[in-house]
Amino acid sequence: MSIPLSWYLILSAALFSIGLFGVLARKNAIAILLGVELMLNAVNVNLVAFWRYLEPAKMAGQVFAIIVFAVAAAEVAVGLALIISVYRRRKTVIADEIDLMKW
Amino acid sequence: MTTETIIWLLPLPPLLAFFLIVLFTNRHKAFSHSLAVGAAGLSWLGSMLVFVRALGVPEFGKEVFESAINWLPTGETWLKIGVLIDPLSAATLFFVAWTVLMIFVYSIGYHNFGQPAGNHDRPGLPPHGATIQDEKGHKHSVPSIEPMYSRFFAFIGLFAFGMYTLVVSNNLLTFFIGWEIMGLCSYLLIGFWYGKESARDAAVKAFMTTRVGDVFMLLGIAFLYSATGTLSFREIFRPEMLHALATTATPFFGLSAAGFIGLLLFIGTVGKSAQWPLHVWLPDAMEGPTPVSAMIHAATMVSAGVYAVLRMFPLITADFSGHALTPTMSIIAFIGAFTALFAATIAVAQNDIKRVLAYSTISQLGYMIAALGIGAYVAAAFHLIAHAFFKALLFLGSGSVIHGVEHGALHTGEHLDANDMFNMGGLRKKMPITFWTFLIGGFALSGFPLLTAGFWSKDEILADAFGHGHWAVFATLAVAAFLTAFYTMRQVTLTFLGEPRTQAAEHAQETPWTMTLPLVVLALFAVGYGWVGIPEDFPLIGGLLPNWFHEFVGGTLAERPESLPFNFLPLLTSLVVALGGLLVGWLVYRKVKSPQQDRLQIPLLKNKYYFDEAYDFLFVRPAYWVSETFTYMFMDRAIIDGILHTFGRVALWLGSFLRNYFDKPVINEFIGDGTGNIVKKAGSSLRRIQVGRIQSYMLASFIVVVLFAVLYYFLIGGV
Amino acid sequence: MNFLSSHLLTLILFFPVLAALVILFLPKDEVKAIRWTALVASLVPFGLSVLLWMRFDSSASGFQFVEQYPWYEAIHSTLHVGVDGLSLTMVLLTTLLTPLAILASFSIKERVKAYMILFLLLETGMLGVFLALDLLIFFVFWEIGLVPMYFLINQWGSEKGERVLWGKVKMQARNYASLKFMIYTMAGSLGLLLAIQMLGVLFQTYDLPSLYLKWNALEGTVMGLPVATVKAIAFWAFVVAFAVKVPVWPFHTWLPDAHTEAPTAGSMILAGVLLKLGAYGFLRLVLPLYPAEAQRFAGALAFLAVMAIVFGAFASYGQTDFKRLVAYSSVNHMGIVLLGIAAAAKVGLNNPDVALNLSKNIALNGAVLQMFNHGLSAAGMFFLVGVIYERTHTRNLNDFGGLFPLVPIYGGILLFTSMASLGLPGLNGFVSEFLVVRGAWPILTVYTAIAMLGLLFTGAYILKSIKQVLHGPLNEHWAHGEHRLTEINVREIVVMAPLMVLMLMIGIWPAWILDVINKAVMMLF
Amino acid sequence: MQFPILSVIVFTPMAAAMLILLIKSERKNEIRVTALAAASLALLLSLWVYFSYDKAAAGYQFVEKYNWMPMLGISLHLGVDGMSAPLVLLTGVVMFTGVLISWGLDDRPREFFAFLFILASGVFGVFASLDLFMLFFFYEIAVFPMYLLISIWGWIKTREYAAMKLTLYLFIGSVVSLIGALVMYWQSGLHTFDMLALEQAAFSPGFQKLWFPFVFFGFAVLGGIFPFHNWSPDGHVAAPTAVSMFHAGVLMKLGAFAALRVGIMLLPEGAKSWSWLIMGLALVNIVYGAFIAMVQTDFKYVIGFSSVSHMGLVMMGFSTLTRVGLTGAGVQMFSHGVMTALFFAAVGMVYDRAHTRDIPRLGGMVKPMPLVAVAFIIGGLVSMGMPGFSGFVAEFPIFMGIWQVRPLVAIIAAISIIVTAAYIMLVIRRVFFGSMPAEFEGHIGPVAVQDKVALVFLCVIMIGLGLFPSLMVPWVQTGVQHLLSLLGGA
Repeated sequence: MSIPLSWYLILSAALFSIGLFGVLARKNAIAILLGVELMLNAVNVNLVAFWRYLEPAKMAGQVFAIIVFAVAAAEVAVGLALIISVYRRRKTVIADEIDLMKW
Repeated sequence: MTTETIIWLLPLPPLLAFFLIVLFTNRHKAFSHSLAVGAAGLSWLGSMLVFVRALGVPEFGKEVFESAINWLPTGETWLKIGVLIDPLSAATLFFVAWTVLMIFVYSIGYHNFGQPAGNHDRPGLPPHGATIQDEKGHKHSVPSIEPMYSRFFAFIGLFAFGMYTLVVSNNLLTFFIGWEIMGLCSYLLIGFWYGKESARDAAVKAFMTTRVGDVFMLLGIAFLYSATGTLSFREIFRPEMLHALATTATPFFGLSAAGFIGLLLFIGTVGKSAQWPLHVWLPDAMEGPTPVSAMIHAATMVSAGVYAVLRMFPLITADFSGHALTPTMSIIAFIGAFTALFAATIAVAQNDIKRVLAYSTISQLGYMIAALGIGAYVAAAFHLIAHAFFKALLFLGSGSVIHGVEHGALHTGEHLDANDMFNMGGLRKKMPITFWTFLIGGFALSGFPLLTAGFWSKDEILADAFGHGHWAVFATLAVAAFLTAFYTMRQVTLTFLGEPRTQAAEHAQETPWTMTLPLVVLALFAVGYGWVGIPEDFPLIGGLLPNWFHEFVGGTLAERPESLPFNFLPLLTSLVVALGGLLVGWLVYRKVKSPQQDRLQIPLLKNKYYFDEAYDFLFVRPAYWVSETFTYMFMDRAIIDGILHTFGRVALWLGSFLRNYFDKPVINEFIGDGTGNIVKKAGSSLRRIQVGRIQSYMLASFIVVVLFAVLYYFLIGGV
Repeated sequence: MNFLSSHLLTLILFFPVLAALVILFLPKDEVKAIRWTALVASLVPFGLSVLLWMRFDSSASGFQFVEQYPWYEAIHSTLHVGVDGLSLTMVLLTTLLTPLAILASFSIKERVKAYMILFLLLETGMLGVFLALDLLIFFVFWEIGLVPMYFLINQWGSEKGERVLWGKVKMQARNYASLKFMIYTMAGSLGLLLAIQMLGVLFQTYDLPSLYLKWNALEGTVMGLPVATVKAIAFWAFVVAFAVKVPVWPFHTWLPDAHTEAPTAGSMILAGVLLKLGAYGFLRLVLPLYPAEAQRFAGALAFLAVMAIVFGAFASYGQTDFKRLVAYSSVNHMGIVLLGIAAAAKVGLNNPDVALNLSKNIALNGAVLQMFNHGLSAAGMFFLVGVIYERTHTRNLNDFGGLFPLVPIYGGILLFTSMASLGLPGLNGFVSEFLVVRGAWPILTVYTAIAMLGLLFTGAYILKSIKQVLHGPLNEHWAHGEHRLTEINVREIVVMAPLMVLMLMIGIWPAWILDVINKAVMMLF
Repeated sequence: MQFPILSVIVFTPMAAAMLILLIKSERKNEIRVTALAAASLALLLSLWVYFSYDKAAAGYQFVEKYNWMPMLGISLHLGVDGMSAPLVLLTGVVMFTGVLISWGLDDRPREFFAFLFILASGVFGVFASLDLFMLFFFYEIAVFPMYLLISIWGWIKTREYAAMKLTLYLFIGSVVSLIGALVMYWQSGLHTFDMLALEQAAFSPGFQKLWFPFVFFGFAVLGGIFPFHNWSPDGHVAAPTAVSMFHAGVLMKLGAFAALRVGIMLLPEGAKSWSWLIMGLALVNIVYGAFIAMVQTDFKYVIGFSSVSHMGLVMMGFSTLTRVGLTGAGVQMFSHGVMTALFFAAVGMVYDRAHTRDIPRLGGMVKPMPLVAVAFIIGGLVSMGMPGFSGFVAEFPIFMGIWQVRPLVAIIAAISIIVTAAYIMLVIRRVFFGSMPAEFEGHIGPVAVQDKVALVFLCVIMIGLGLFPSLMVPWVQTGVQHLLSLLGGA
């Protein structure tokens, strides 16, 4: 018998936690973005694992994973674009310093 | 042309003249007066025709000339109007026609027709006279023609219409119409020279005073109409109708309907015939031109008052048993007698030649009224006509005198009151015709025995009063008669006898024929008329002529009043008073040269017992006050409008109150902005958590998630 | 012709509006054209109403020339018009006076277009009231009439004059007058409006003929109140509305102000016709709808009438303003109308007593004729005041004096008209006054007697005006120079002529009109 | 499936708004023309709807139904009955005239018209929608742009304040009634927001008594019922002309109509039991509004409070729950809409030229702008209920209705007629007549042609309706008929 499902779950949990930490702890916008990416991938791992172990007959799991990839990709694109444009104007990518909207 | 048609047409010519003059010929004087006189002539002709035909009818009292037409629709019935000539109106028509015509003619001369227009005459003032240059080049002033010549003739034309209407009408309504039209004309003619303050006031006074009477008369008519359902004399005087009226009681002073109506109508007469207490207007009315005074205020209009009572005699005496006077009648008798005496006393102290005559008119009318009061129907009618003639004569005479004196004044250029008898004297030589005619008139007035009409008529009245044992009336009238004779002689003496007292009187001269002719004609009547009414059983001459008048006019009544048995006492009395009065008057005033010497100038009499002042104080001023101060300023402006404005104020106040003390503070602040503020507060207190760091937001959400997870685990998962 | 006879009333009623529309599209500088259009247009209804008069069958009972069109189905109100002898005379009066008034206002210089339009609308408003056989329609026209009048007074009234309301608060006289007129009348009509609504709610119809029956047949309780009470209240609601319009003392104070400030033609119509609306309301609505109440409160009405007569005369006598004097005379004269009505009310419907019924008839004849007469004389008087005001620009009696020699013709006309309004026998005023007095005497003896005091003072104030204007020493101010008083001109005489002719006609031969009135009155009451 | 005219009407303005936003903001004339085109289209369509509404058939017509969120029972369900048809027409009229009036508006017309049209869509939607949810949906759409319109283009002094106030009032109101609506939704157990269905839901009397106030007064706030009327005068004063027209002319009807449609029609029992309160408050509106209007010195405040008073009459009409009363209310909604639109148009024209609304400072305006004066006078006559104008046609039945229920109230309410007459007359005189202050001499230009068109158009409507009530009353009556059947045939 090969690797049990629980290992995958632990892995993804760990990934998610790391990502979450990154998002919460880092000041650099890019780093935050990376964190987000990690969390997304953790979700993916979960999805695929559950599919493989519980219902290999259905496609839903993979479909979801692929949608998540797409969303992640779009998000990275938009996110980076925003960050770059912000950087161009304000010469910084530190989240706290971007307080234009703050009142 | 049937008699009725003629009667219908009688009043119309003067009316026509009036309209023609007003509308077309008022620029052209000759046309105007020829129109007016022509019209008067026509009516005169018609009247005489009617009169003659009336004489031709035996028992004229029974079948009279009458015709009527529908006039006012009232419910299913109609109110008819029409004309009626019965003995009374025939007689009246006779003297009216004559006097009117005479006076019309007289007016031509009086208003200086043919004289040049005055240099500075202006409408509304008597002509001042014009200065002309004769061929020799030196100028002297002559009388000038009346500026409003045409208008005068228009007015008297209208007046004549009114009088004729009144005489020929067979019902109270048209009677009243004529009555009021005359009132209007009297107003217009008294105020003819409206430039004069006195004339204006006199006009208004006359109209208002008479209107007081008229208003009551109108009520009387209304009452009569509603009581009988008709206004036609002959229908009202049907015995059963009279009986009904006499028996129905009214809530007023316990009078019978007949009595009360009679009283109301009589008040009308009091106004029109200037009886006390409504006599005050007549003397002032002398402000008008003299022809007016003669016609309106002596011969016709004031006589119309008496005529009215004569007309209504059957009604007034409806419940008159024959001896004891009814309340109404005694009131009438009292007022008449009192007026006769009272006016005579005033006349004694007047110096204005016309005012003397005015008061004598009042007094003479009182005579007639008194006579009617005691039921002396024929006597009253008799005296009415006699008086019309000689009083017209006297007035015209006085007018002629004044005219003469004015002429003299113009000549000498002195300014004096041409009416004041003390400015005259000795005119007998200057103006013979005027003098003689005036003398005749005066004697007629004072009842100079046998010759003059006045004697017979007065005597009959006295006889009547005596015969029916109305001593009080008899005595009063006797005294009045004495005074009459007295002041008449005073007037004659002061005016004509003695020597001229002024330059003007010195240069006075006789007036033109247009003025003297009427004098002569009227003088004839003033003498001759009396002879148609001499009592049969009068000593010596009695019965030489039948007592035609008594037969004729008496026939008007349902049962002809029997003529009284002759009695010497009243005859004696009238002889004494007449002759005595004349004698005393002459004796006293022979030597009087100026007012100072006149011992009768007692202030009380001169000021007519202060009646004008009293009325002014009692009625005129209060009327002003009530109108201006009370009604208008106080009631309308202050109270009623005040209330209205208060509504406005309250509304405005309410509005601003609601807005400022309720809407803004309560609704607005409290409910409206209050809510807003709460929201604001909430917002500002919540903004604290909005730090703006995404991480912190996420941390918060993370914690929340964990919490929920834990909760979930222990609550549900635990099971 | 057939169309004409079947739509005569609506033609009379709405022709002025059409004319107004036409004028609306005329260029406003074409003053002449506008004036003449207005005049001609107002003559058409007159012609039609004369035709109406000829075709009218006075002996036939009920309403004639009736037309009915749906108007407001939701509340069962229809445009229902018709005439009887009563309204016929009033229609004739209105259509007669309007052209005269328009002719009289040829002297109006500014904003002629608006003026004429308003005037024509006013005519329709007045005619509508007289013609309406539907309570709601009656009210509609009743109120509509106010608007043009308001603006006529407010815009073309005399500029001069101020009126102190209270304390320091002042108001330009004409504004004050117009507002008072409007608000007062509306406030007065409020009760009428409510009462009308109540009737409508009760019977689901506003049709007068059917209301007469239903309302009088009403029994039991209405809205929790006994019918008698409701009727009494409604009665007073009606009475107040009409009393304000008539105007009856003490609701009369708007009238002197309005008249004084209104332009000449405005006062002519105001006095000539508008006041009649109130009296007409009494005859058309109050008496038929509330016979019992009218009988109950006849005393009160008579009292008010007498107060109007007496105090109207007094107040008029107390004036120094010529126009105000004439205005108050209207109060006095309309009081006589009301007296007649009160007398009739006192007798009540189908009273067994024959004599009383006759008196009632006579009183009503008098009242209606007096309405007509006052229409003539008041209009005439106001016009004459206007004539002299246009020349002298003053209405103060003390500024005149001795004008007779300057303007003899005017003087004569003024004298004539004054006498007519004084009630001189031989002229129209007397006939109606006599009839009223005669009719009222046996019914309301004491009141009639007191009213005589008013009649007496009628003479007083008429003479006062004549004395102040025509008589007296000439006030040199008007004699020469640019103030030289000019004689009344042809146009003005043309305005007066028909009035005077009618005054004389009615005075001498009243039967021609009184017959119609009499028959109508007998059928109605 | 016939032509979906209602949805076209509803979405035309929306589309137009989008279209306008695409135009370059500089090209103002194109914007205006587009706006006018769209407005006229809407007007024409609404006219068509109005006149092709089959009175004989009555009931809801031009019905369209598209599922929108079936599982929640929400659908785009449109249709008009006799009550709403006139209001649709009214909206068309006001929209059309509003565009004409704001032709001269020069400050960012693009956005202005865009927002205005969104507003219009919302209004159309509310009047036409038969679905409770959609009604709210459009309601909010209608209310929201109001905020921007006032706060951006409004009168500088008070615009923020007024805009915020208005929004707060209206949203709070709608929230309250939303609660009621949701409760109804759950209670009915039909799982549908379709009002035709809910009408038949037959809620228990107790429930109706409890929830009616929420629904009714929630909407009535927008109807300006006392004591929640205060947003409206302030809003009027702050709003630019066209917006005031919409605001008073249509928005307030929105409230009244919604209160009728949702409150009375869905909860008839509740209406019966609460009518006394409505009547009381309405009475206060009428008299109170009139009195306050009388003492205002700001031209717009006068009109503002006068419409408070007149909306009171509408509510009063509702509260009678009688045939005539409701009919009157229905007509009054239309009549008042047109009238007050006219008023604000006139006021706007005066203000644009004199730059003051302070009545004592104005005067003599009749000379430079006679037509405006005449129009305003006609409006005034309408508002004082002068016979021959639409106001009378509307008010008279209302009063008759009150008579049937509480005569005393009728008598009290009648006072307002006099007060109204008083202040209208005073305002007319002070503003348009009298002498013109020197400061204005020569500065007062004539009014543009499109303004005249707008005024004349409105006047014609009012007079026409006044002279021929049958142009509208029958429509309303069919609606009332249905209403009464819901009320259990009163």
